[in-house]
Amino acid sequence: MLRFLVKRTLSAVLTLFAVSVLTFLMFFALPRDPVSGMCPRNCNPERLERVRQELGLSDPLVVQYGGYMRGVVAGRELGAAQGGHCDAPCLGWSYVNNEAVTDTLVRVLPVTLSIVVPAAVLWLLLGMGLGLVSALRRGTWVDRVAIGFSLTGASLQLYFVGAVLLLIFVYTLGWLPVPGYTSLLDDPVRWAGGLVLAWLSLALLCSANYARLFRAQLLETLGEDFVRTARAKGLPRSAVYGRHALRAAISPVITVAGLDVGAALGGTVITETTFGIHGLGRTAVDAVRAGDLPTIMATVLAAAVFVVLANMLVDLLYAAVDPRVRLG
Amino acid sequence: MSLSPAAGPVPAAIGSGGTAGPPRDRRGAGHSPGRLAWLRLRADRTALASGAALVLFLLVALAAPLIELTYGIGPRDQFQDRLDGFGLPLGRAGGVSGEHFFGLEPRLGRDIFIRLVYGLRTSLFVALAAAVLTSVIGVVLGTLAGYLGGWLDAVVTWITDLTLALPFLVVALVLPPMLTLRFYGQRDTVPAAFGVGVLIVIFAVFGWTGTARLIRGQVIALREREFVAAARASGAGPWHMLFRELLPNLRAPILVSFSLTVPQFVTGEAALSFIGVGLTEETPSFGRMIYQSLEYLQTDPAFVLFPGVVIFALVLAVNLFGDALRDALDPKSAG
Amino acid sequence: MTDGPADEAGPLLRVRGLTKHFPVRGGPVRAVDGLDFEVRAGETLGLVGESGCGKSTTGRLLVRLLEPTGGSIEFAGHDLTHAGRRHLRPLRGQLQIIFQDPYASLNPRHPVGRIIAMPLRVNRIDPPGGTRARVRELMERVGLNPEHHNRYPHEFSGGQRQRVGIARALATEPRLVVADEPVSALDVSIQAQVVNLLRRLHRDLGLALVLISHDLAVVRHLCQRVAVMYLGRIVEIGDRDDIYHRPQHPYTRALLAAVPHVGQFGPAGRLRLTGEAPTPLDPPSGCRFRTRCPRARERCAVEEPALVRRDGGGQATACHFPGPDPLPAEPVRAMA
Amino acid sequence: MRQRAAVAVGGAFVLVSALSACSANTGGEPQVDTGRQATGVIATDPRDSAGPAPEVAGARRGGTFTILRETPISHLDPQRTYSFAGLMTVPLIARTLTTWKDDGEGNLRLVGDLAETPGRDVDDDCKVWEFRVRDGVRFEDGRPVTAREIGYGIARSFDPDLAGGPTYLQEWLVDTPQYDTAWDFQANRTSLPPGLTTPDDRTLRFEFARPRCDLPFAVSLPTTAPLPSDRDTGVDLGNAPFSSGPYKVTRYRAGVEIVMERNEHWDATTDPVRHQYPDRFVWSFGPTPDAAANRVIADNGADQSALSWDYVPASLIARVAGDAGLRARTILSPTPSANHLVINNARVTDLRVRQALNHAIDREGLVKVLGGRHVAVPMTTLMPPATIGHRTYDAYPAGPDGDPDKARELLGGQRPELVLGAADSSLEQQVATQLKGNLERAGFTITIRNIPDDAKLDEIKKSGNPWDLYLGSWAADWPSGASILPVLYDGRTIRAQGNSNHAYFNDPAINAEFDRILTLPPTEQSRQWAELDERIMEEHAPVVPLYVDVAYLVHGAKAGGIFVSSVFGSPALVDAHVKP
Repeated sequence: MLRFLVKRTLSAVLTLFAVSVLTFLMFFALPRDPVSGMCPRNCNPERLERVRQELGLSDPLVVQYGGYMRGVVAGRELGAAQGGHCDAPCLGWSYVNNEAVTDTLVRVLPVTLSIVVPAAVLWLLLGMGLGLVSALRRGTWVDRVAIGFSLTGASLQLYFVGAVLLLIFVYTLGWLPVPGYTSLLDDPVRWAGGLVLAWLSLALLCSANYARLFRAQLLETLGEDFVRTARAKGLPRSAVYGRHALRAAISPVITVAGLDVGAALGGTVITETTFGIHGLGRTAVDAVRAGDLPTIMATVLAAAVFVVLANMLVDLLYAAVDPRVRLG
Repeated sequence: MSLSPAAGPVPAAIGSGGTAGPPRDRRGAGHSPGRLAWLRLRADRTALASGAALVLFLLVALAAPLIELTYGIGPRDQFQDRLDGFGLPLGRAGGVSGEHFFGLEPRLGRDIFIRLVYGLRTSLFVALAAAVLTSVIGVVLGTLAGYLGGWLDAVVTWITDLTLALPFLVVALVLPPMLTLRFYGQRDTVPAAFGVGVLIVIFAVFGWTGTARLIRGQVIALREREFVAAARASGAGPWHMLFRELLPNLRAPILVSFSLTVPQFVTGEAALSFIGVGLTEETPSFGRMIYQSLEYLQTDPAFVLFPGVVIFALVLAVNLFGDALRDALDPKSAG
Repeated sequence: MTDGPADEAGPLLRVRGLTKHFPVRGGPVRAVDGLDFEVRAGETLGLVGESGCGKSTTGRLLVRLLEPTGGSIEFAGHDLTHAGRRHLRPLRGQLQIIFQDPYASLNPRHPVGRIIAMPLRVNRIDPPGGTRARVRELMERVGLNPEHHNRYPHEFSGGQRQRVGIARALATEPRLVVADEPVSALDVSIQAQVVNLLRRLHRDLGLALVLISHDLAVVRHLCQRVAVMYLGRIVEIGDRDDIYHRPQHPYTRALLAAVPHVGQFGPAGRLRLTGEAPTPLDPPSGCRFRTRCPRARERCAVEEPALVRRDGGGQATACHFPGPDPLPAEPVRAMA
Repeated sequence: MRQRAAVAVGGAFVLVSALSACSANTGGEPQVDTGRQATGVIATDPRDSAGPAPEVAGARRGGTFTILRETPISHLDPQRTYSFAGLMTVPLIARTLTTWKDDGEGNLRLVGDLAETPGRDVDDDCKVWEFRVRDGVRFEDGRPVTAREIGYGIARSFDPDLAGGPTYLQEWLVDTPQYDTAWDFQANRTSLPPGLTTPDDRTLRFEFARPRCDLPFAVSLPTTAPLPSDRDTGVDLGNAPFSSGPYKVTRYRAGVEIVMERNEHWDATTDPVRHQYPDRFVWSFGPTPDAAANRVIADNGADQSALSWDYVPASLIARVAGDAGLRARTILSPTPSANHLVINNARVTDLRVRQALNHAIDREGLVKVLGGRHVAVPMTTLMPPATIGHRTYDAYPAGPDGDPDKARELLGGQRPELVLGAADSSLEQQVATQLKGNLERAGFTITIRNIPDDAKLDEIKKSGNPWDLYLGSWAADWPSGASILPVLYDGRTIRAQGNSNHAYFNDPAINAEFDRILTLPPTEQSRQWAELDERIMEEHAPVVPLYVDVAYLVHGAKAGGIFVSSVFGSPALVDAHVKP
C-alpha cells in the first residue's frame, strides 16, 4: 500500500511537472509578444522593454521556469509593479487582473467546487438511479423510458439546455433566481439558488453515461453465479441487489465518475459561460485570451492537480471496493 | 461537463465478445460472431431507424455540392435585402419560404438550409476523421501497452495520465493561431481545410486516452486467454499475435469506442465554437451556427431551432446506434 | 534417479532440475522447484497432484510458454531451456499443447478450420495435399464433421471444441503433446469420449504424451508412467502399476485413498489428507509434505528427502519413511 | 427491440416547441435618433462651474443602485484607469481639475471641478495654464484637497509601474512620448514633474514647450485626481482608492464586486455635476451582456434598480425595441465612437482604389449585420457627428447600400486583390464577411485573414503590417477635432509600433494644416477641423467611414437618472438614483 502510494505520488508529480513545462513552452511558442498582454493599453517600445526586463522575459526559458517554480515552492520577490514580495506558494502577479494569482485562485476555486461537487452528486444519484431502475425492470417500458431519457440527455448540449432553462425559469417565469455565485458560508440559500440551474443541467446531461454504464454492469453482475447462488439461498431480493450486485457493479462507475469529476473540477467552461459564473474554467480561457501567463500557469496546474488527484483516488477507491484488485 | 473529449466515459461494460455463448446455431454455414452481431442489429428497430438516419446524414453531407446545385443557393450567398432593419429575417418563422427551406440567418441573411447541409459535411468530417485517428492512436498504444507490458505499459499509462491532465482548452486556444502562422504568411489565404485539419489533430491528441485504456484492458484480458497461449506455443510471431489473434477480438470494443467518440467530437466542435475557438466564419459548421443562433432564442427562435434540432438528431442517432451496436456486440448487456 | 530402460537414441524429453519461481511481493512463489523426469518417444507420462501443485506450470514450461528459472529442458537433443523464439521455431511443430478450457482455448473470431490450420500457418508448413486437405483429415481423425470447418467455435459443444483443440495440436504432426487437464472442463459423459480419442491417437500416431491431470482415473487409463507432484516437487514417479498398486509415498497413498474407485487398489484406507496444502510462497522446511503427513518425524523437518529408486525398479520415491507398513515407533508431529 | 428513439424524439419536441412561437415579421423600420452634434464649449463664466448641481427631477435619496457588467473594471486607480467603465465610475470617487456638464443630449459644457474654472491661458498662447483650486473640497478623511495633492496625482502618473492611464499631460509636460524616462517619478517622489508647479496651495500651473490649447479638456481625465502622498499604496490603490468624490469604496472583491457608499466629507455645494442620491452603488461583475439584459428586463428584486452596463446585445434588440412596456426603461443615444474601414495607405497607394472602396461599401447591409440602427448609424465623415463643430458631408455619395458600378468605373477594369485583416471574434468575422461580399460585388478580390482577437490592435498598430484593410475604431478622449484628426492622420507620428495612425496616412500639406489649427484657440478650432475633415476625405480618402456606435441601454424600473455620456458614449452615473 505504502509502496503504491509512493509510486503513484511520484508519477503524479512527474505528470504535473510535465504539464507545467508544456504549458510554459506552449505559451512562449505563441505567435505574439507575451508582454503585450501584460503591458497596459498605451505601451511604447521602451515601456514594453522595461516590462520584459521586470518579468525576466529576456532570460533563458529554463531560468524563467526555474524562477517560477522556486516562487511556487518558496516564494519570491517581484517588482513593485507586481505587488512586491510574494509568499509561497507564489503563483506570480497578474497584470491583467491587477492581483496576485494566488488570490485569483482562492477566489475562483470555491466557485468551481460549488458548481461541480453538488452537480456530481446529483448526476451520480440520477444516473445510478436510472440505471438501477432500468436494470431491475429490464425490457419493460420503464427501462425504455429511462434509457431513452438518458440517451436524450446525452445528445443535448449544455449551452443549449442552459439557455432554454434560463429563458424559461429565470427570465420568463421568474421561479429561480439569476445564476450567480454567493459563498456558501455567506448565505447557503442564495448559494444554492444561484447554482441550482447549473447543477440540474449538468446532472441532466452527465447522468446518461452513468445510467447506461450502471445498467450494463448490473445486468452483468446479476447474471453472475454468486448472485444466482444468493438468490437460490433464498435471500430477499433487496439483499441480493443491495449487498452483492450493487457493490460489484459500482467500481466501473467509480472509475468514470472519478475521471469526470477530476476533469470537471479543472473547469466547466461551458457551464460557467452559459450561466455567467466565473470559475476556474472561464478564468483560464480569459487568461489565455489576454496572454496572462501567470494566470494560465496557475489555472492549468490547478486543473491538472485535480485530474491527477482524481486519478489516484479512483485507483485507491477501486482497490477498496473491489478486493480482487491488487495494488502493485 | 468538461469540454475535453478525453473525459469521455470508459466503456467498461463491453465484453471482448465471443465468450457469451449465444444459442448455438446448428443450421447452415458458420455464423461468425460479427455476423451474429449484424443479425441482431438488423433485428433491432432502434438500430435500423438510427442507422437509416445516419446513412441519410452521410449522404446529405457527401452530396452537399449536388444539393447546392439543385437548390440554387450557396452557403456563402447573402440575402440581406430580405432582412428587416434589425437584421432579422422578414416573413414567417425566420424567413422560411419555398426558396429558403429553413429561412435565413439574421445579420448576414445567409440561407440556413444550405449552411446546415455544408455544416453537416464539416462536422461529420471532423468527427469521423478525429474518431478514426483517435481509434488508431488508442488501439496502437493500448495494444502495445497491454500486450508487451513492462516499461512500455508504464510509459503509455503515464502518457495517458499526462494527456488527461493537459489543458485541452488552452491548447485548443493556442494551437490554431500558432500553426497558422507557422504554415502561412500573414497575407496568405488560410484554406478552410487547414482549420479543419488542426481541429482534427487537437481532438485526436486529446481523445485517444479512453480508447487506449479500454483496449489495453481488453488486451490484458485476452493475453491470458488460452487461445493466445496456443498460438504462442505454435510459435506465432508478434505480427500473427496482434493481427490474427488479438485484433479480431478487439473489433467490438474498437467499434464501440468509435461510436462513443463520434458524438463527442460533433459536440466538441460546437463547444469550442461556443467559447470562441474552433473553425472560422468561412467554414460552415454546426458549432458556429449554434453558437451564433443561441442569442436569438427570443428574437428568432427558428434560427435556433433548425441547427439545434439537426445537431441533436445527429448526435442522438449516433448515440442510439452506438447503444444498439453495443447490445448487438455484447448480448449480455441487452435488455 | 528416475529412469526407464535406456533408449539408445536417448529420451525424447529430458527434464533436469526444472524450476520456476514467480516473483511477487513477499518473495518468490516456488511454483515448480526442481523437477527431474524423462519421456521417451511414444511414451505417455501422467503428471498428477492437487491443484496448485505446479502441474500446469510444468506443462507450460515444457512447451516454453514460460521460461524456466532454473534447470534444463532437452527435447529431441535440443536444449529448450532458454531458447529464443527463433531457436524454438523448428521445434514448435514437434511439441504441442492441449488446453484445459475448450472455451478459452479457441479464438472465437476464427472458424475452426482456420484455428486448426493456425500452427501450419505460423510455421509456414505446407502439408502434402494442401492445408485444406490436411484440416479435413485432422477433423475426421478427431471425430469432427469436416464440412463444419467454416463454423465458429461458439457453434460447437464443449467436447467438440476440445476435439478442435486436439486437431490443432496434431496439425504439425508433433512428436510430443502436452495435454493440460484436457477433460476436466467437460461433462463426465463427454470425458470418456475425449479420453478414448487421446488413447487412440497415441496408439495410431505413436505420440508421446504428457498428460497433466488431477483425475487419477483418467491418468490410469491413459498413461504408462505416472509422476506425482506435491508443492512443486515430484514426490513419486514410476510405472503405472507400481504407482497405483504399490504406492510408497504417503502422499500418493493418500491421493489414491481419496478416490473411491482407484482407492480400492491401494492398501491403506486409513490415510486421509486433511487441511489445505501449504502455500508455495513459503514451503515447509525439509519434506514439504510433513505438515500433513501422518508419518512425519523430526528428521522430516530437517532433511529434505531425495527422490530415490527403490529395489532397482522403475519406481522412485522421495520419502524418509516410505512404504505401506506401519511405522516402527509412535509418530511424532513435527512442528507445524 | 426498444423504442428509445421514439421516447427521445418525443422529448426533443417538447423542448423545441417551447421555443417556436412564430409570427410573421413584416419588417417595421425602427425609429432611431440620427447623429446629432455636441455643442460643447468651455465655460468661461465661473458660475457655470459653481455647485451644487441642479437637482434631478424625481430623484430621491436612498436605495442601492446596481450595475451589471460582464468584465471587471480594469483599474479603479484614477491615474491608471482608461476604460469607459473606469472613466465613468471614477468620477464617483475622485474629482478632477475640470469636468463635463452633460445632459446626455449633446449639450456639453466643460466646467471647473477641483478648479474654480476650466483654466486660464495665461499668455493666450496655450503654453502656460493656471488653475485655481476650489475651496472646501475634502478627501474621505476630511482633509482638504489642495494643489499639492493634485500635483502629486499628476506626478504619480509618470510611474511606469502605474501605467495604463491617459498620457497627454505626461507627454506634454516633458514634451516627449518617453515621459517616464524623461522624468523618473520613483526617484523624485517629493517633487513635481518639470513644467508643473504649485505657486501656492490653491494654484496649479502648467508650462509647456509647445502650445497645448486642449489642456482644459485633457485635465478632465482622471489623471488629475488628487491623492495625498501618504495615501499612495502603489499598485494596491486600485483595490482601495482614496476618495475625493461623493462615494468611497467600502468593499472590493476583485473581479466580483465593488461596493461604494457615501463619502460624508463630500460637499454638494462644491460640485457642479455630481449628486449623492443612492446609499450605495454596487458593481456586480460576471453576467454576460445577454444575461444582464435579460435580468434587467425581467425586473425582479434587486435588478429593479439595476442598470445593464453593456449595450443591449444585437440579438435582443428586436425584443426590447418591440416591447412598448420597456420603452421607459431604455435609453437610445448615438455615441462619439467612430468606426472605419481603415485602408493601409502604405500599401494601397492608388487614390482611385481607395475612392472605389468608398463607393463600394454597403453601409445599410453592414448596419444589419451589426444588429440595426440601435447598434450603429452609418457615417460618411472622418469625425463622428458628436464632435464639436461637426458638419455632415458625403464625399463619395453611393446611396445607403453602395454603388458598385461607380466603384467598378473608378477601378477602370483592374481587379485589386486586397487582404482584409479581421479579428477572429464572431462579430468581426461576420462584418468582414459582409464587407467582402459587397467589395467583391464591385470588382475587388478580397481575402479575409484572421488575426487573434486580442492581438489585432497591437498588430495593426505596427507600421509595415501586412494587411491592406482592417476595421478600426476611435473614441476620442474629448469631443474636439484636435483629439481625432491629428491623432489619426498626422503622418509624422508614425513609429515602428504603437501607432494610432492605423491608416499610415502621411501628407505634408495636411500635416501643416494640423499644426496651424492646433495653435488656434479651441473655440475657433471646431469649424476648421470640420473643413479639414472634408478636405482629407475628398483629396485622399485614407479610410472608408462606416458608422458610429449607438448606445442602447436597458435598466430596471426603479433605476433613474441614467444618461449616455456625450463624451464617452457610456452610461453616466452622476445623476443615478433609485426611484421609490
